[in-house]
Amino acid sequence: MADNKNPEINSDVVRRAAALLDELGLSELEYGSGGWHVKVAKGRAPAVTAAPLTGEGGTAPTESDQHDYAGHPGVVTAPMVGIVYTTADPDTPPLVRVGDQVTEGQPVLLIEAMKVFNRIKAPRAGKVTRILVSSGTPVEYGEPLLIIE
Amino acid sequence: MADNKNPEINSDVVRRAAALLDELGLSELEYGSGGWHVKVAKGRAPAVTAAPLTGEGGTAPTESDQHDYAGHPGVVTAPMVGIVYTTADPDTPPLVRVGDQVTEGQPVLLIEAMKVFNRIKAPRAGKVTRILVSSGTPVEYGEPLLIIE
Amino acid sequence: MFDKILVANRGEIALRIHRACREMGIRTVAVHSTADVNAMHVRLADESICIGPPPATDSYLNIQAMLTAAIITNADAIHPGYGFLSENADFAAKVEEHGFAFIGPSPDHIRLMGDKITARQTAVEVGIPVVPGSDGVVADLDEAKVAVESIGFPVLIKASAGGGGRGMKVAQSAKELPDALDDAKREALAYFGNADVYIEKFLAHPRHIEVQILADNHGNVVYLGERDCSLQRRHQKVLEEAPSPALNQAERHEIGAIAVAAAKKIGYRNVGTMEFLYENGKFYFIEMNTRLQVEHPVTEMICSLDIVREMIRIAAGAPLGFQQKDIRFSGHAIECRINAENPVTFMPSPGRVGDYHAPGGLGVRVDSALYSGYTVPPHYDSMISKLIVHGTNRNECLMRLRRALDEYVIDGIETTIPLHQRLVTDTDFVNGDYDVNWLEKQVGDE
Amino acid sequence: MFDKILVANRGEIALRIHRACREMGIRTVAVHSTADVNAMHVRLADESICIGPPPATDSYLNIQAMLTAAIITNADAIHPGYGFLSENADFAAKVEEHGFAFIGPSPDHIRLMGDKITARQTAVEVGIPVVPGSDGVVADLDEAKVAVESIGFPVLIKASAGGGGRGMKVAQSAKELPDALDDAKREALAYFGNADVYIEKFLAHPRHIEVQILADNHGNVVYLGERDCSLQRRHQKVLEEAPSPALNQAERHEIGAIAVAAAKKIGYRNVGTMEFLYENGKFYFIEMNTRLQVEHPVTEMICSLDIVREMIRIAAGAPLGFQQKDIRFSGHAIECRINAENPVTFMPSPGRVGDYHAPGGLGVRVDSALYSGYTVPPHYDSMISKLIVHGTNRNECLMRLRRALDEYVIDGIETTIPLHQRLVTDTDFVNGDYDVNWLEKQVGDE
Repeated sequence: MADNKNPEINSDVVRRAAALLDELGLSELEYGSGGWHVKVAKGRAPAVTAAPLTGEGGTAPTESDQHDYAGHPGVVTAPMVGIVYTTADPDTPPLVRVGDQVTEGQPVLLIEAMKVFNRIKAPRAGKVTRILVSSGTPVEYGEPLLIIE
Repeated sequence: MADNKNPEINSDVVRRAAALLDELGLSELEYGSGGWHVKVAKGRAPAVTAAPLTGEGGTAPTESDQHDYAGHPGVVTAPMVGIVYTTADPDTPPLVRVGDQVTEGQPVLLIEAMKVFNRIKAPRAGKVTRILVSSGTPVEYGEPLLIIE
Repeated sequence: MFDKILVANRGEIALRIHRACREMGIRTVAVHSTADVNAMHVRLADESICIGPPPATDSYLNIQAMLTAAIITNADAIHPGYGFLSENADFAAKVEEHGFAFIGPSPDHIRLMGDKITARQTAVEVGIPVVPGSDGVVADLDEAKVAVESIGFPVLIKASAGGGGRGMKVAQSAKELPDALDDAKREALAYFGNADVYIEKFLAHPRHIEVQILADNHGNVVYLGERDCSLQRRHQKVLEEAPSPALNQAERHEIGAIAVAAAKKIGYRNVGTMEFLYENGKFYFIEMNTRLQVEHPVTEMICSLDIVREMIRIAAGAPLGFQQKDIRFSGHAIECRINAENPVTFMPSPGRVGDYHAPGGLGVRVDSALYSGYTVPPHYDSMISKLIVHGTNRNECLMRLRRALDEYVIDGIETTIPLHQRLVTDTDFVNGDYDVNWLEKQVGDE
Repeated sequence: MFDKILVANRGEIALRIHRACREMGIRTVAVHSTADVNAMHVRLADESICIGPPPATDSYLNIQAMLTAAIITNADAIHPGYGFLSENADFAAKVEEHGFAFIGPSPDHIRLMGDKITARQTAVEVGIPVVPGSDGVVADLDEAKVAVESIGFPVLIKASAGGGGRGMKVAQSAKELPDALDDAKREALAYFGNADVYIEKFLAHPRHIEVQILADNHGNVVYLGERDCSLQRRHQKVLEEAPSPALNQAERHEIGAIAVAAAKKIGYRNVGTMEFLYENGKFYFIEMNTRLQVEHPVTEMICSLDIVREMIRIAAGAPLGFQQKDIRFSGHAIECRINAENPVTFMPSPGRVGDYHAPGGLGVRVDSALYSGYTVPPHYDSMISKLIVHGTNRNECLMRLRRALDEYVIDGIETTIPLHQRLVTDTDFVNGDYDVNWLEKQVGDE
């Protein structure tokens, strides 16, 4: 067994971990390297452990930007699954561009679901700082579409 | 299997880990090497991990005293499975009693396995402070028999 | 054959369908609500689409989202599983309108059997036995006597306007008929403002027996034996077995032949289950389920058939690869539905699963989307696992089931495993001596 | 029937035997070394006894400790499993001398078949085909020609004093015979100081086919079909299937009948496996295993029999509950031996198992004593799980095996799951086109 020989406890690491526990009010902290792994727990709330499942699963068509902007305070997410469009019809300019100021309720995107085009309206006034989707691509429910700050 | 040095407990490591637990008020500490891994916990009952199984299993005939004395520095454990006897034959007095001083090599118990009576000798000189088994009862390999201090 | 199937469901049945697809070389699309983003059916699928928030009405029951997901993933076919949209005729129709294959019966058949009254009418027309009753309202004792002559005692006198067990009286014999009729009329008037009553055969101790049929698009129909689903609590099946300990070979073939003939008459296709009450050697049709059943695995175990695979083959237009004479029933199978519930109070117990260890070995099958660290969401059905055990006979099956239940570890949440552990050692159950009322008496619901 | 059985083994087979006992209502005693105190077979047993330190010689091979454990726990019978003491005739004899039933063949049969020379002699006497060879040493070309006449080409000329592949020459035809003979004699003299050579049939591409038999104490013997165990690495079986893709029905019945007749002639009892090399439609006896085999589950899957249960019944004196005509072979089964080893270098990988999730669903069986958090000890065999899959035909079985392998999660240690994933998509394997040399070529051992 690989770890039978473990000769040294690195008390610095433990001290730092303990300090972190106190500082952060955690009850558990796990850390790793080599196929890295981190685990923290607080109170009686259980930790989210590593996903025990392999497989090719979970590949949504447009997953790329999701993790970066899902928690952004200015994010506008898709209220339904469908095809997103940035223009009202193919020959017109985009409804909004990065840098545009929008007012609350102003249509910013369209999502087509079952031949029905649904207007996505700005939930607040502000400046469009990022558009996270390309016209004509599928989006899932809850997928970040654009950022209004 | 070739290399199976019965892994000795490195008490230095354990002592230092225990000291760290006390010092830092932790309840759990895990440590590893080879894709190293450290885990500390506090504020919870020490978790017995890795016991996901129910069933009536694991009930050894005489398990009761095992946990209390298995780690005692003066413990003498059974070198084989069998029936333990405290007397050389039914009519004679016990080989040793609590309070007796014994010399290294002095027979202190007998274990019968397959009609053969095996003398259990004191591994060191000292005073018998506890006898953990009753005459005529079965013992497992490694089961604590008595304490010589 | 299809290249890609969208599985319009969640939980163990989504995983079950995924497995069948994977074994046929068909790619899968999982749909999921935001509550199920870490679910097993999502993790294992080739593609996944989030279709809405946790409430089922906005996700798993959202027809538009479901179809949109099929469109944007380019699926060929949709398998609805059970529950959710599986018996929604409009959904099935829309699936077909949009050019997808619906892996199930035609929308017309779903509609026909979805309505209790037309289902019963259809049953009568195609020769399926139903609970005998009077032709409508019985005005007085003379009419009641005439009706009872063909029905036979005991009978149940029910308020035409009734419901909820009120205005119902049992007459065990001709002697009791006059009083029962009067009492029923009086109660009917008192409760519902209408004294009209009708008479039905009273089944005091029926078993729930259902017949599984399989029909292709070419007129071939077979039955795959019966399942005994009499162990129920509040009309929810708890444990199912096949074959039924109550039927003999002749009854099995009789009801199977009736089910097959009926399915042929109405031009039924894909899977279907005809549910019957069974008492004193007679079958009485209750309803037909036009979908895959939760308890289909017990049939698979005794027939050595993959029912989901057959559904997919049929939906792709393939003829059945076997005839009735090729179906062989072998041994005995029992399924325990394991719910995330307190095993005594039946209070739901969603939450995070700690240690998880499924039983293994000979004759043991687990259909479950659980894994260690998975969180059972509070939004959906509490059934989290099906433990299915097969043995060469009922006794062997029961012994195996006991040891498998003892091996099963699901920590962190409460489950109904202890209920099943009690059931499989209960003398009545071991003797096969139970009916649809038995379990509720056992668990003290009555 | 026995009340209590001591399982003289560890790991998955101890668990396997425990399960059979539990399903028969028999209590179990687990024995274990100090390294196995947390093992599944210990946790699930009714009683457990620690019999020694980790080295097998001091624990699982310690006859005195094993018998003492049986005495102090009051067991009725001892099941030896495979490996360890299972083919130790002295152990079997001592078990019986001490008044326990030995769940396996008689000590005499174990001894008879344990010696390769007496096993071959016995095989010849009872009509089992062996590799044909010359009657001892061939002195010159004339004698060689005579011998070859009955053996048939190709032949292998081997040094009488030889070993390790040295002094062995192949002659494909009569033309090659003189040179091969000379070369072999020269090498034999050079390597072993003795020019004596003999001639045997040369098998270039044999398959390993073995026949499972079951014999009670009343003269009844049946065969349970064959297993194809040709996928081997360093003489260790890696994957087994039943039936063999290489045999036809006539060959199956022929070799089965030979095995049964032989077992009857020698008065064999309980389980046994006759191993053969098979090439060009002919069988050549290698050896007989007088114990339960690792790969017994593939036979169980196609015969719907519990072989361990049958062993226990036979040992308790019960007659077989069926005859040869009652044995029906149904579908196809494959077993993957999953080892705690690097799947490329085959370096052992003991250690702590992190996440563990076994595959489930229809037709999937897992025989494993693993669980999440278990530490695979470095002291014993590296096989940690057997994944057994059944399908109605070989193709269905292969597809199911693929999806089951994809579902199997064993984290924290290296396993041979990736090796099996490669195997089940390999064209040769899919076509059933492999022999005993195939796998070693594939993994680059040659």
